[in-house]
Amino acid sequence: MSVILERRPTPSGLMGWLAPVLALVMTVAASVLLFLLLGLPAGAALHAFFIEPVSSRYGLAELAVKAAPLIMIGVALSIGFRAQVFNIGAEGQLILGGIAGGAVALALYPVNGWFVLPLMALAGIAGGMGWAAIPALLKTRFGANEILTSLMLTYVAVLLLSYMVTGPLRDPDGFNFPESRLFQSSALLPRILSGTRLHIGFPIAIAIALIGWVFLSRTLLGFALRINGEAPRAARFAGFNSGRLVWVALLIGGGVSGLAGLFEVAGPIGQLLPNISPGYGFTAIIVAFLGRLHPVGVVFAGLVMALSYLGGEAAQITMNLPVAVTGVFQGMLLFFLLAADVLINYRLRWSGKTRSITSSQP
Amino acid sequence: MTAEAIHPGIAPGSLDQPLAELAGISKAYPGVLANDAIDLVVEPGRIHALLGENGAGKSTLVKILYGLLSADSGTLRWQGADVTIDSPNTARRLGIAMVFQHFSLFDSLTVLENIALGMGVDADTDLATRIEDVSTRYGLPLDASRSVFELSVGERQRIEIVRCLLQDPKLLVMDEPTSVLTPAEVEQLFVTLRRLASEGVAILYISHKLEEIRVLCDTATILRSGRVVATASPADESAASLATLMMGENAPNGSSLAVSAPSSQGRSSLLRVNDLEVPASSSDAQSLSGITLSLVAGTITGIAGVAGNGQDELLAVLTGELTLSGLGKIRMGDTDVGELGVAQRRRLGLSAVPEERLGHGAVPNMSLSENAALTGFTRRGLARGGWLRTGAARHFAQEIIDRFDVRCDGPQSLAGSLSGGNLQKFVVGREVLQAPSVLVVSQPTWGVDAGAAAAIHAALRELANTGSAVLVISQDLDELMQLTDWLGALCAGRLSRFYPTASLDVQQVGLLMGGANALEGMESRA
Amino acid sequence: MSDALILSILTIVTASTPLVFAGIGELVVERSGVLNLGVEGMILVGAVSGFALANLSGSATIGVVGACVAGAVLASLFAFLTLNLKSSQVATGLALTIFGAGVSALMGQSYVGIAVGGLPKMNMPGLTDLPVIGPLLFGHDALVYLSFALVASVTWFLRRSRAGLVLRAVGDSHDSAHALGYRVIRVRWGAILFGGACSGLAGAYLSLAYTPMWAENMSAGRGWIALALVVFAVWQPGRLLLGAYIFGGISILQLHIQALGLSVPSQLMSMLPYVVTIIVLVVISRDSARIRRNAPASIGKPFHPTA
Amino acid sequence: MLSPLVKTTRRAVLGLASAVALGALSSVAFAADPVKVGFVYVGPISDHGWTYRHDVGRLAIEEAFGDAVETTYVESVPEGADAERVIRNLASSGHDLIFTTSFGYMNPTIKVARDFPDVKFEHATGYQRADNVSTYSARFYEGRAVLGTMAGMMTESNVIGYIASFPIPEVVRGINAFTIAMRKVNPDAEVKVVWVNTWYDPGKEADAAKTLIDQGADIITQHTDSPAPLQVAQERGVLGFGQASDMQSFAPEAQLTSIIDDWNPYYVARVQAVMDGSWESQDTWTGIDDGMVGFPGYGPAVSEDVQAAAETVKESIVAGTLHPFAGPIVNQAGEVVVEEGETLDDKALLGMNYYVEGVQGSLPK
Repeated sequence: MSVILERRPTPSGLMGWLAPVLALVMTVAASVLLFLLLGLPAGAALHAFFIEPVSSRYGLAELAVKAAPLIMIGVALSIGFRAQVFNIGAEGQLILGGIAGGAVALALYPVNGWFVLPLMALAGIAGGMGWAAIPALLKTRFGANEILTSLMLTYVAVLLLSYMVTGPLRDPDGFNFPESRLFQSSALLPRILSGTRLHIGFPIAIAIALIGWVFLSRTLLGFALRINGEAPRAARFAGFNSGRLVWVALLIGGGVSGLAGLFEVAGPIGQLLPNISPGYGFTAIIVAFLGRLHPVGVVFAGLVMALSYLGGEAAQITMNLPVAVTGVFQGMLLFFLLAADVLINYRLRWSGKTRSITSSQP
Repeated sequence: MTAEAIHPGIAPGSLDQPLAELAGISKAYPGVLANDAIDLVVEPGRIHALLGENGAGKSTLVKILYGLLSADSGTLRWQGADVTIDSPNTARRLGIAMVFQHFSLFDSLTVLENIALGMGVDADTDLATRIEDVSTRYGLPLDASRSVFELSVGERQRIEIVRCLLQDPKLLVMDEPTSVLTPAEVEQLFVTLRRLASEGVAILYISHKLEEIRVLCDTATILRSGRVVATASPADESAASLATLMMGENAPNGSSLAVSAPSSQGRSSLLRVNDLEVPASSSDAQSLSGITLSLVAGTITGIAGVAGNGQDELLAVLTGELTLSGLGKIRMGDTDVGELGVAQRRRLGLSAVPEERLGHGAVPNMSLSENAALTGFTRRGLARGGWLRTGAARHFAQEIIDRFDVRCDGPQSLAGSLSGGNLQKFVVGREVLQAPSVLVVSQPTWGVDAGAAAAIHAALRELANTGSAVLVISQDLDELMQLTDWLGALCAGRLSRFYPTASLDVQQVGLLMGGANALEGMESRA
Repeated sequence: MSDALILSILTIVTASTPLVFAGIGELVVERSGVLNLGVEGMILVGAVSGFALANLSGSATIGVVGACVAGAVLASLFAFLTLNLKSSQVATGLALTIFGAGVSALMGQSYVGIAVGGLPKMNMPGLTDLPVIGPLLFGHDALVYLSFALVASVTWFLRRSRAGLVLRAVGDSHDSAHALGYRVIRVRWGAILFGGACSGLAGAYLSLAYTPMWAENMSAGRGWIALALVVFAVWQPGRLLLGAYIFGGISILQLHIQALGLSVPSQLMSMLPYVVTIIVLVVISRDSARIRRNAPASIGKPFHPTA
Repeated sequence: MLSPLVKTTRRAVLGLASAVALGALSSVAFAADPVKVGFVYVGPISDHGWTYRHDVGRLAIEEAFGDAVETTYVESVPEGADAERVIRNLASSGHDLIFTTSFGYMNPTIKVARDFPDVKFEHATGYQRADNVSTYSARFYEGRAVLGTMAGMMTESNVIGYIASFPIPEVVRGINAFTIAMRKVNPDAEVKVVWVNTWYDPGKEADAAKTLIDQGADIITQHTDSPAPLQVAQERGVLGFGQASDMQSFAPEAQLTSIIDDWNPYYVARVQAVMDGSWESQDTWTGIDDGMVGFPGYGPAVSEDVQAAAETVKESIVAGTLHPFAGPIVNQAGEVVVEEGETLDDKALLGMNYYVEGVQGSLPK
């Protein structure tokens, strides 16, 4: 007897919901094993990972703060991935958004006014788009693979930010330390929950997810992007210019990533630092796929991912778990979540036969 | 076949013994019984037709025979011994070779490498020599060092056939092999197949082209809905009687196919192409030169030719997938459309049905509603102000389904889940219902069962009757002779002159397909 | 040729070798139609395993072999998830990177701050002492020669061997390969394990030859560069070698320029390897026929056998 | 978090040695109730560099107080948005004293401290304080002066290679202190600087060391964390200095000496102060005298007269008779920036952004 996978004629809607639950159960089971192996109290560790971070108003707000950039970028990248445009340089675009938006705040300093933040947001979007425009241009004009160009440009962006904060954008009163001055008050994102750091970035991220959903399912351009991803020739046949779609996909990814970068510097950070993102642009790639490239799925995936980071911190604080254990745990959680999705398209069948060719309709 | 059926006293491998005996083969998929207790006996030295509509179970049966699928029940005997064919490798070892309708080729690899892969041997000079031998012996010229993506469809099929022949098969399975060949090539193939049969090879020939089967095959097994409905000797049957066996009561009556062509006298030309030159866009594309063409309202114009002679490029340049830089080459009425894109041309009334349904004319992983919107967003107003009108798209899809009898579970079905014929009806219906003034159709019935083909032909004729101009690019001469009013041919990127179809015979069309620009002593137009 | 120049070339060799190892493994994986973004994680696990085993056994050879095995073990996780359970290759690869970083840190906790001897350099009496070519050709550690041998073998394997042909076929069209009876899943399993072993080698090179030590996250992004280099190389082993040496060479060159005292912000100098890689890619991307012949067409697409 | 990028920042500098804030009354710890001490680390403990040394300090606290303390740490906390949450979580989970051990935690520490007046904060290398926030750092440049003296005496090629992380004042200050001391004993010697733009990448640091040796350096020193440059020095038969820890095991012959970050006495003292109720906000910037900058023994290559000279420098610094930045100091353009008899004040040291004479190349502004 062996277990074989049999392809379902149509994807199972039920499993779409059940699979993550199953994955969670399996993660818990496997991590109990892991923690026992490491000689740690499993119950307390799981409590630290999953419950503690969200057991207070403050914790929930932090979850939203952490999830906001992941959701925003995850949605934007999903749109690109659906069009088969593999922008993996969102981190670089985020950084450029931070630099451009932050530079506007610093250029206007100490001017306060309602217009400061909108200008910064526009600059952030433009910065991210500008950075994404390079791979777009190189792909459409020269056929250069965007995976390589967008990744390499991320390294360039990191160094550019380092240059900016040690050079042109350095705080003039900051003893030449590598950071900008603190932004003026009107250059900071409004907080929406007193006593927490929850800023308008989170509702905007949710709004972006909804807009992304509507965009993909209801607009002609979103339709064109999906067709381009599924069948590029069909997209040309329908009359959509594939070069233009590459531009659109990259500019959406870049613009939203840039805005997310601006939200980081104008939100929880409040100034430019050499390190404005702990890798949101890369983590968002996982978030996008974990959310099955669907904007609504991305919201859940972003929250789960954010929770796993907060849980890792909580586990360190309450149990003195090394951060390495967090990485192992996180990897396991992701593996189970990704693996469980197989049940959407396949069903498990016990088979007495030795052969296990899976098959579907001829 | 059961054990009792073994003839005592006959040693395995004896000439009088059947080569392969399939008995009680059944295969079920969720919701479908694809093969229902099928018995089939194939004898050496005979050409055996397997006849049936798409979905009748032919493909499933031969895939079981070739080891790609396992049967749920039933037995298989090979030269008198029970065998289990669990993989194509086993099948090949037994001496079964197969030419698929959808080629199993690797675009980026060379002909030599492709053949080596199909045979499980090294891609060395020895093999190259053998390829050359076989291809000259059977008249199938091939350059072994070229990459597949550079080759025409016809050449690609040759790879598949040569690959099979190199294995000295005892049984050769061929799935719809002639649809990509010229009449002369078909003749050559038949000569090859008969020769193979005379050498003792059994040939299992899958087709729905009744005329071919009558000419070629010794025996025919006819499948319908997964069951064997008859075994016949094709030479003794008429095409009509075979059709009836194949389709049951659904068989179309022949009259709808024979619509008389209206005269084009005094009608306006809706699309004119004037001395068009298109350089090849890449090394695997065909250049077009001196293309001159006029599509007249109310008529169906046909372009014959073997795939790879510029059909794809011609379709692309007519639809606007390939735009021109420069004016004066393509006009619709008074409008020069050479520089316009697909959507703009469609708005002006130029629609098209490309050759490849999956991935070009339709998106397999999208619903029929979305596929309806794929081209319908312009002329049917399924998009307004950048928004997709999903409700309207669903209605349009439903309309297509109703009007063209597309068998599916409704507008939400994925295009990829439809059978070839049904999807083609959907794609053609989608374009026809947009009432284009000019419709360009490439290979309208390739891989489509006879019932669907008849429906598609009728729809095209009906469209022409309403005053539209239809251009049919096809490799199927029967279809072109039956359907079109005017006929020309495309060869190596050059277009011949056009002749009234009624005045041509198959040999004359063959000449045009072979590169003749004009036929002597006949009335023609560009 | 001055001694300093010879030594600089040796520095470039050391900087490029881990990229060659990780890159050649990923190249084979991608040629089979699979995109494994977990290279960084596999390098790290290889590095710590190699270091730990060399430390425990006192034999660098055991360390190197152990690193290969460890890389392959981690890769098998990826293979099982993506091939057997059809999970997304991109996401699974990224998760593997997170997982690998965590596992390596956990494994390496007791090896921080410990020194090992490292891999000895070749010393062929008579040859290594030759002027100029002696140190250039005969003065490296064994893994450097292995990296060249590996590139040559993979070139031969892909171009000339039957198994290599099957691998390329699977990467070009898994459906066709399946239709011809090739075991797509099995071929890809093999390729992924090989890729994991190569990443493990790259890790062993880091922790035993490049800088003989273990420290958390010591690969410092080299797995990602290796991934980019595979694209850069248009999936050809020879070009991968070239790309790795261009990247390594520019990285060292910019350090030399800095040491000479050029007055350019150091961040801009550090950008050079990335920028040059992009520029060279743009130049070579114009040859679309080459890309067509070598790019694995089915890369990243899940294989659902439909017999 | 997933990132193929090398962390670009990490700590930075010290604190201003003036302006002591008014001490707040500290809470008195009850004997039965252990004092909870939290640490926020920028890297993993196993970086064998900066973070590792702080964790050694944490273990010293446990060692010193046993059951009377409870320590907690959070590793690899990115500077940026995450730092504030971690610090806040520590503050709200009953910690009495929290060490935030990187420069980039300055603003988050100040923000959180405002909301937790009863919790004491200690921020390393920053310059902002509050009633419940102290700053502390080590005068590493004093150590650099010792190394510079040794290098100046021992170099034969008169080229010293300096591997630098990021162009920030702390690193520039180290380069200058080293160079000034070196030129005092050997006016012909010069320093070549290579910036690797990372605190930690063993491979890149090794490459930089090799590059510098290829360009004639016979002594290597570094302001990055890994022992890789010293390993290279050992292999190439040149000399070098360790960083943060004693790295002798990586380079038994090559290591001349090392600068050791020794936070143990300070950490123990501050915990003691909390227990005593004597904790006050203050700025600590001490060096060799308080032992915050320590040295292991000398390597085998160091001759007795070099040892003697190094010891003299140490003693003079401790005695206050020698300041590494005492005039005359000449910048690269040959202009005197500090006159004879004057000494750079802490504020000028804090923001140093120029090279002194003897450093090759120029520091881009």
